[in-house]
Amino acid sequence: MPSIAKPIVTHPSLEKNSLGLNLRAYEGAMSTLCAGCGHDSVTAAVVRAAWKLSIEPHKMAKFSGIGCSSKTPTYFVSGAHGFNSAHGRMPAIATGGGAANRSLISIGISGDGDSLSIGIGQLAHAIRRNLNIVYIIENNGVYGLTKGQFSASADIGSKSKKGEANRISPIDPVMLALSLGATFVARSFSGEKEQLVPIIEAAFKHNGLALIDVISPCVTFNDHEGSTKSYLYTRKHDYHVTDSDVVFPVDELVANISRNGHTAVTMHDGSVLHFTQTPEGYDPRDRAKVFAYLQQHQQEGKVPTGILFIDESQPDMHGVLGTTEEPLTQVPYETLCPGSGELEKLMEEFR
Amino acid sequence: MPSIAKPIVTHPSLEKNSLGLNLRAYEGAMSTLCAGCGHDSVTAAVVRAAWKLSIEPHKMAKFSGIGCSSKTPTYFVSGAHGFNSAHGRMPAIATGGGAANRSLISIGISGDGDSLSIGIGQLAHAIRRNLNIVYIIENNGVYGLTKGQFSASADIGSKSKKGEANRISPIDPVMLALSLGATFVARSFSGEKEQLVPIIEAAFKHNGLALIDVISPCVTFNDHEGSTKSYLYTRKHDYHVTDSDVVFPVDELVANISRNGHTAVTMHDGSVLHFTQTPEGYDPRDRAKVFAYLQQHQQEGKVPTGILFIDESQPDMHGVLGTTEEPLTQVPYETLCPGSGELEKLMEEFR
Amino acid sequence: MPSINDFAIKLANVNGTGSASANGLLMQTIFRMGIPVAGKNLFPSNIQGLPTWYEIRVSGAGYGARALDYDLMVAMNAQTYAKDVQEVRSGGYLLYDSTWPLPKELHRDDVKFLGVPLSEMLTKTVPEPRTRILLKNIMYSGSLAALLNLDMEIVEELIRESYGKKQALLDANRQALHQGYEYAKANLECPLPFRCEKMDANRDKILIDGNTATALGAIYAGATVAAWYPITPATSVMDAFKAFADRYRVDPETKKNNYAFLQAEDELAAIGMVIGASWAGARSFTSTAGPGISLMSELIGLAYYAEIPAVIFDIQRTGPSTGMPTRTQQSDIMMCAYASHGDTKHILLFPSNPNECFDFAVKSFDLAEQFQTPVFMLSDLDIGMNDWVVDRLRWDDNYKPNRGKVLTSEELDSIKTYYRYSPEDADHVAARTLPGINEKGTYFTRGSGHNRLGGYTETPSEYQEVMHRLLKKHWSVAKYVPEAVIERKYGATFGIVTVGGCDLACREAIDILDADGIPVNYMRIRGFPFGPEVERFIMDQPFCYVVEQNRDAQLRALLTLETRVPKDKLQSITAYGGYPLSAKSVVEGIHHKRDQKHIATQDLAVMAE
Amino acid sequence: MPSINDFAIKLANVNGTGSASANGLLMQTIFRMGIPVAGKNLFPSNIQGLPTWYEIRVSGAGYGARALDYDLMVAMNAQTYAKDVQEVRSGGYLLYDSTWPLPKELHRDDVKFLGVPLSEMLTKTVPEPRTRILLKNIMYSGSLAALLNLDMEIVEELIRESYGKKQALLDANRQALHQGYEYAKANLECPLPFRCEKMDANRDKILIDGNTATALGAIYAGATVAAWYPITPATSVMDAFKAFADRYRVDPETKKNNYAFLQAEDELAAIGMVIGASWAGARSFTSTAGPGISLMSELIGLAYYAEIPAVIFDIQRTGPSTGMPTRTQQSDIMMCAYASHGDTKHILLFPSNPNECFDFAVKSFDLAEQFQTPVFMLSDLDIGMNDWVVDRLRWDDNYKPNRGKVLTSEELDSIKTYYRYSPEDADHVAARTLPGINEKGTYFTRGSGHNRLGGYTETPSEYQEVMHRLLKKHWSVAKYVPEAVIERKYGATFGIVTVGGCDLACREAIDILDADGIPVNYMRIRGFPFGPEVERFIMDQPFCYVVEQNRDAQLRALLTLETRVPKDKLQSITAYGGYPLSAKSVVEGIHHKRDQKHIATQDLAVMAE
Ligand SMILES: Cc1ncc(C[n+]2csc(CCOP(=O)(O)OP(=O)(O)O)c2C)c(N)n1
Ligand SMILES: Cc1ncc(C[n+]2csc(CCOP(=O)(O)OP(=O)(O)O)c2C)c(N)n1
Ligand code: SF4
Ligand code: SF4
Ligand SMILES: [Mg+2]
Ligand SMILES: [Mg+2]
Repeated sequence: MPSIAKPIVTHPSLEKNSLGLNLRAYEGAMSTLCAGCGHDSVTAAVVRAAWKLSIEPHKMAKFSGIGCSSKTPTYFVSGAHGFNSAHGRMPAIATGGGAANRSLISIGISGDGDSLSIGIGQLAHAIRRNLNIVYIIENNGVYGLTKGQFSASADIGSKSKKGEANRISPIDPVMLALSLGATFVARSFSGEKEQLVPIIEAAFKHNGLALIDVISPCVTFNDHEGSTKSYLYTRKHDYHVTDSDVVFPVDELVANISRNGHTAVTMHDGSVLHFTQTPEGYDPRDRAKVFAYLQQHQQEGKVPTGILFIDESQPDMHGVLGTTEEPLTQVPYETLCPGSGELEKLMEEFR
Repeated sequence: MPSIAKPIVTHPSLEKNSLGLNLRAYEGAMSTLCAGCGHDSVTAAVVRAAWKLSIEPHKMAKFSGIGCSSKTPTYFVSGAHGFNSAHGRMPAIATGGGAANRSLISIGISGDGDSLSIGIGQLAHAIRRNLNIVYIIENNGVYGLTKGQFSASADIGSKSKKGEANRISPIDPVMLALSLGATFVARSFSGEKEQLVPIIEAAFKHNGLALIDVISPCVTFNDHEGSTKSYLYTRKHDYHVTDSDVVFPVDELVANISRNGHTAVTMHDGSVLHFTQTPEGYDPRDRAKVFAYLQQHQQEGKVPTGILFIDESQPDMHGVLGTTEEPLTQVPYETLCPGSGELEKLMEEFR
Repeated sequence: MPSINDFAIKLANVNGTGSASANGLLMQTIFRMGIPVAGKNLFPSNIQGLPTWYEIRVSGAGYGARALDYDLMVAMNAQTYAKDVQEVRSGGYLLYDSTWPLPKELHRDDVKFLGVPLSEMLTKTVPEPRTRILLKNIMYSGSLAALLNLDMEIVEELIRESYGKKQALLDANRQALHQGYEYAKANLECPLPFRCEKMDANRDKILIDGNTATALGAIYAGATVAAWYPITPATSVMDAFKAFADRYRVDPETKKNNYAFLQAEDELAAIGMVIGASWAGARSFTSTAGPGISLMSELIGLAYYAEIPAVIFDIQRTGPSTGMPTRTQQSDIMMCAYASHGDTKHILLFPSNPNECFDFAVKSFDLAEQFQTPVFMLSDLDIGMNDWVVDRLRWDDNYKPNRGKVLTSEELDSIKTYYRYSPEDADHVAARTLPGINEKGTYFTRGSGHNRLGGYTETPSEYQEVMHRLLKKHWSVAKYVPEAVIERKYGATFGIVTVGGCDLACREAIDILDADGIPVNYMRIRGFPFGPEVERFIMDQPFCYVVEQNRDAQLRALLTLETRVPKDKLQSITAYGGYPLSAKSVVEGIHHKRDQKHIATQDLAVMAE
Repeated sequence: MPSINDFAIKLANVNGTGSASANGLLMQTIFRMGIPVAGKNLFPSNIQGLPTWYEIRVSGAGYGARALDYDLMVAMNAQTYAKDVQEVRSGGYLLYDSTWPLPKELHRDDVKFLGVPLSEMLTKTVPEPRTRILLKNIMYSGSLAALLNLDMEIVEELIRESYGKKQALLDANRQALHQGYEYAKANLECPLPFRCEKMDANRDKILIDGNTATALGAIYAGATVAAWYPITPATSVMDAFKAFADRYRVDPETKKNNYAFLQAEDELAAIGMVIGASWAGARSFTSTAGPGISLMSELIGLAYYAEIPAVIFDIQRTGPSTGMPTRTQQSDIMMCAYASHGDTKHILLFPSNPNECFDFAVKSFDLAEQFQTPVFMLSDLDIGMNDWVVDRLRWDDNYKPNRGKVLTSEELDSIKTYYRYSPEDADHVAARTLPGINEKGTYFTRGSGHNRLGGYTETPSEYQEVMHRLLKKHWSVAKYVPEAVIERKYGATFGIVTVGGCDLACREAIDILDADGIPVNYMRIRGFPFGPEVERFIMDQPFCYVVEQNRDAQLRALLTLETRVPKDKLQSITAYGGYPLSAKSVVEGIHHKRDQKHIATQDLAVMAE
């Protein structure tokens, strides 16, 4: 059999979540990505996080742009609506979707090309609006689908498959998001499921845009020696700044400090994000310090990972807009239309 | 006479610069902006800086997008080519212009709408490329030309003329530029000519993209009480972090410290940027610290101004591209065309 | 013999000096006097200091197109004196500020000059210079009231409505008004030979601009998600929508909004938001102008191909590129009909006035959802930003939004398997489902190749099947768009075909030609794809003049491509300088064409107004 | 009777398994045997694991269009067995891996099955699984060499050229090749009744794809600034340009580059860079596909209106939206002709093969600079990415780039005042100046309203004057674009009109029809605006079939709008499934049309290939 068919992401566990669903129920179509592509591991992590959170599949809305990464929403939660839109335009489409129906549990999957080149404007402004979405950038430093050109996240000195070194200064989605006032900023590695799954869970709990930059190596075009986005390099330089877990209900929380003395943050739905590990003096709620910490550690060649920053106090897009709690799609037409009487009255003002 | 005709920007000084030109030679057409618009003061500062630097007018290339701010290149240095392009697209147009003819002295004038909304992607990527350009954002917190909507730089809580408060988190061009690896980042105030002119001079000297965020109040739509981009507010909160001056030739420079103990930076052409004032411990070459400093002071409600960051060591776009020193527009066609012989040889490879 | 209720005046000002309020005051006064009136605002793309004009045409007969000969010029802008004086008809009048001697640029022998010492009078009574500038407009309005026989009671009433609560302002305005009025009464020929007399033509009318009516249509259609990026002349649609929404869409109990108003970062994002919101099931729209449509092109193709409703109000302005942002044109017709790469065809609606803006805005949502596709309503700066006297807007409370085929959760439960693009109905539309409703209805929306089931495909036959259905779906729309308005005249030997705001000028031209013994048939197109009546009308005529406001005869091009009429049936008359169309341009264009022997395809009438 | 040099084979594989090198090996072998050959790569929009096909047509008579009946199928992809076996002509052959028993999906009575135990043989000799997968392709190539009578010396030579320096790889490949060859010789009917025999048809030919030739054209034209954003199928233009530039454009002394290669952040930026660079005086270009053109629309209008050269290579793919990125189509014709809002018209060049890509790429720069306007070269995936046998590219060293009217510093010194848009020459072009040259030549470039002097205007007559000149300028281009290729046949009663890569299929169809006693005239259009010969040819025919690869008959639409020919002269034949056109589709389309009584305007032939 010559075809390299990839098996549907499978898990031994047939354990059921609180909806009575097992992991399978959160899987999707068979992946058509290259065998070993980091994106498939991110898919698996999303599957697991959604399962753990017992998200009703059809309540989820999956958005993406164009790229190998953007193909992945087909590969998870087939019981959810998906929208594979246009290159770099996912944030706006998801903004519209979220505006129309705020009860949707939105997840957006993008690539470094999709979000940092053509789509950087939409990403920046979705961050500003604090759209309620889990926003994952599957970051491999290249344009996978168009065969391996450097993307805007390629580090200076990182080498292409042909051996050419990138010389243009990279855009780091984490730094960018911090400088734009993002309310949830994380980084992880597709090879680090133990870290990634809880991050995604916390992201789903976050009330606003949760940006997760996942280093997700492209085995076909950017996994060679000299690349700073290879499995090897990332594994070697991965530096867990924080580890965390979402716990509910809230009981043991005292003044934003969890049992173990680390930071704890109460999420919108009352659950608590416990940081189980943070460096001495690191406060994931202090934007300036986080920025300085990351800048310094990245200069040392580290790839800092974990939930790096969180601010749960900001209103999300609907909070800012003052929209009604009911999804706009469910407000009855009768409520929306002022009717003929009002129009007649109004007409007097145009005389 | 009912018309509010504005006089051509005039200056008492008829002093001549080293080219034998007086200020007049650096002026442009009569402004059609509102009387009192901050942009007109920025225009005057550009005129003065260009005059002081004795730039040959026709060597200059003026680029802009669309907006009141983007109209201003008509109002200075009429002896230079100007390109009033499309909304948000100035950075790309200027990149092409600079790529074609690296001997042009490029200046780009944009607005907060032009550069932070529709044009944020192009701005971000021009910064990455370190295009050699003086890039001025005439920042008034609104879209002036379309009558006063909030722009992306409007602060939270800043009030519109009608009294509505902005609730969306702002994009600060300075923070953004710092996070994107910009090599020259400054902020000033249109009302602070003494500070602004030397900043523009230094920006012209900089080898790469020199971003200057100039708070430039819109008297018609955003100069009222409650606005954080009004003359009054800005004057009150303006906080000079650094003052600086460009000096040539280089003689008194020892190890990047100028006479007075402040930082000094040797520019590309050998001139020296002397900081005449910096706060204790402030190093305009330390990106992380500058970021933290600004974050902190802005949280306190200050508007930090001056040349805030500089890194003169990075190659500009042509440095990265390895382009020939001669402007590409001047490389003779004979050099560019490989000729028939080469083609014949090459054809053998396609057999 | 005095000419009653039949004249045109033009006011020349500097923008940013408060002339707009005086223009409105005059318009509304005449309107409340029951007289048909039309205003055209010719303003610059600038905030302060450049020339701006306002034209008021008073026409008891109800002609509302732009006039080209002015009986009276109010010359308040020194920059344009020389030009303005030339536009007065021979024997006409010019009002100027006689504080200073008559400027020499204003010389003309066949024009009468009416001097009012505006500045002088104001300097005496008003200390603050900026206030003086503003009040000057009210003062000459007072003089005009005297000269044109306006009803001062109405004028006063209007001033009260504006400044009612601000006594100081009210007093200052009143004083200026009366000074101007009294001065004219005492020193000038009052009333002039052309003047107003009360009528009762406006009982069922309103004075409204198209953008306000469009916004109101969106409100009544039940649109909940509005996404946009500011651009002249589309901005006021959104300003109006926001104002109406704040009034009609705030829950009285919770004070929460039953709408989401999204100022996007650019037009690419705005259309993306509309598509996302429509996909999720909201009625959603954007409002923009030509540059915005160019930027939206890619995503418009996505909505077409993935079959997602989207409503786009294109308030056309003069292109190409930035062009003249404050001038009108109908030059986005071809672009909107075929927007985006690949094979695409879109639904277009063409309102001709604010009343139709309201109706067609509602229709846009119905068609977009019925056919799951983008709908463009092509208005323009003339319709959108000028004040028109039109019939009162009316609402039928029996209206039910046509949400198109959307499966409910119960319907989904009752079917075996759901596929996005089949089965199709007689109009070639397949049912869609909304996210968040029912797991059985979930599918994957994509702009990449897909088959009738909605699955990804790269197989030619599967791809073509869907594309061909889309074409048939487009053709099905022809019977649902508003029918063309057709008026036939006995003995007509040719027809005029036009679109949008050219309506008034064309009708007036037809009356003029009729009076000259040239009866003409008339058709105004209101939707694309064209209904059968469009082809039939043209076929019935020996030939037609297609009158439109663009250089390249875009409506004619669309008719040529999308009907079976032979090309030589369609001759072109274009006027594309950026000002609203006048009947004179149409009549002259027709005479000019009729004088020509051979009509070449590419010979376009280029007329400067 | 054996059929010599006249057959087609198809290789069905999984992408990412190294089949491309085997495809190339076979193509090049046949080419070097002096036999006309054509290859069509039908690959998925995916990097690894999806079906991919390669078709090789061997035609001593020189027919290079896509074949539709395959004499031999190499079935290496289990996912597509069932489909692939159906495509073999009755009596044809199918080669499969007989390591396993003949899969039941491969059943057909009228096809002969050729089993080669590829995996089995490889398992014995090659330990590493990934290497086995790669070598399998070489092994079946060996079998094919035996079956099709390929020259093994050439095959070996080619392998040496590829792996010459890597001895281990060379040996492995050689071994696999010979194993396959020997097995076939020993066990299968070798050679097959259809097979190759050496010829000498390729002495002056090369085997090249259109994108490589396009890039070479840009190099020879002297382009220095290349700006782009990756997109299939346009990427390889840029890859090739970069490779050639690294070879021909690096200063031997300084090692510095005489070019700037800018990977932009998106297409909006790419076209902006091109416009900026062209404005500054460089020859500059971008390469993109449909979605990119949609995104570039706004700035294309700027370049049109401000009169700035810009060269855009549109390598068309299947739309709308993302569509099928690895499938071909000619569906950007209308969009490119009228790209952007407002009234615009653009120059289009239509190459039909790589040789013309080279010539027309050069021509694009000449026309863009001569007319100071955007020029689109419309290639497509078929032309751009498939390997074509064409005449060697030739270069005339006397070529001087036509830089258009650009004033030098000396010329500027000698004139009184410089104005950007006047005076105009006979082609309605005014001289431009470049920045950095001379203060006397400076002016302000703008996309907003401007008059003939280049000054800002909002005055209708001034605006129209410039717009009308732009129209006349556009018409002037007609005499400079490459003339249509016209071939007439005695007794022809109708014509075929086509464009681009449809050339080969149409010519072959004409030969087929001719053989059937139906002589047909032929015209292939190569540029827009259309030269007079285009109209003349169509006028001379009773009617024409316009053959093109899109749903909406876009070339016919353009001919309808931009010539004076009556509409009923133009009937439409379209094939738009995404695969290269075959003669069979054309012939069947014509027969189908001829059988129809009434031809409705909107009746498009929808044919699944
Ligand atoms: C408008 C547009 N331009 C270009 C493309 C071609 N394109 C497809 S995917 C892609 C880049 C994808 O890179 P990234 O987002 O990093 O995803 P990856 O494949 O690396 O996961 C590009 C440029 C496109 N589809 N649309
Ligand atoms: C594509 C496009 N969209 C919208 C506009 C309308 N527009 C003109 S200027 C402007 C905003 C200008 O704001 P800013 O850049 O801040 O300049 P300012 O006028 O405040 O100086 C907008 C939205 C346009 N010209 N083009
Ligand atoms: S090309 Fe790279 S990113 Fe794309 S599927 Fe393959 S490994 Fe993943
Ligand atoms: S509107 Fe504002 S920004 Fe524009 S010219 Fe007037 S004051 Fe300046
Ligand atoms: Mg990537
Ligand atoms: Mg602004």
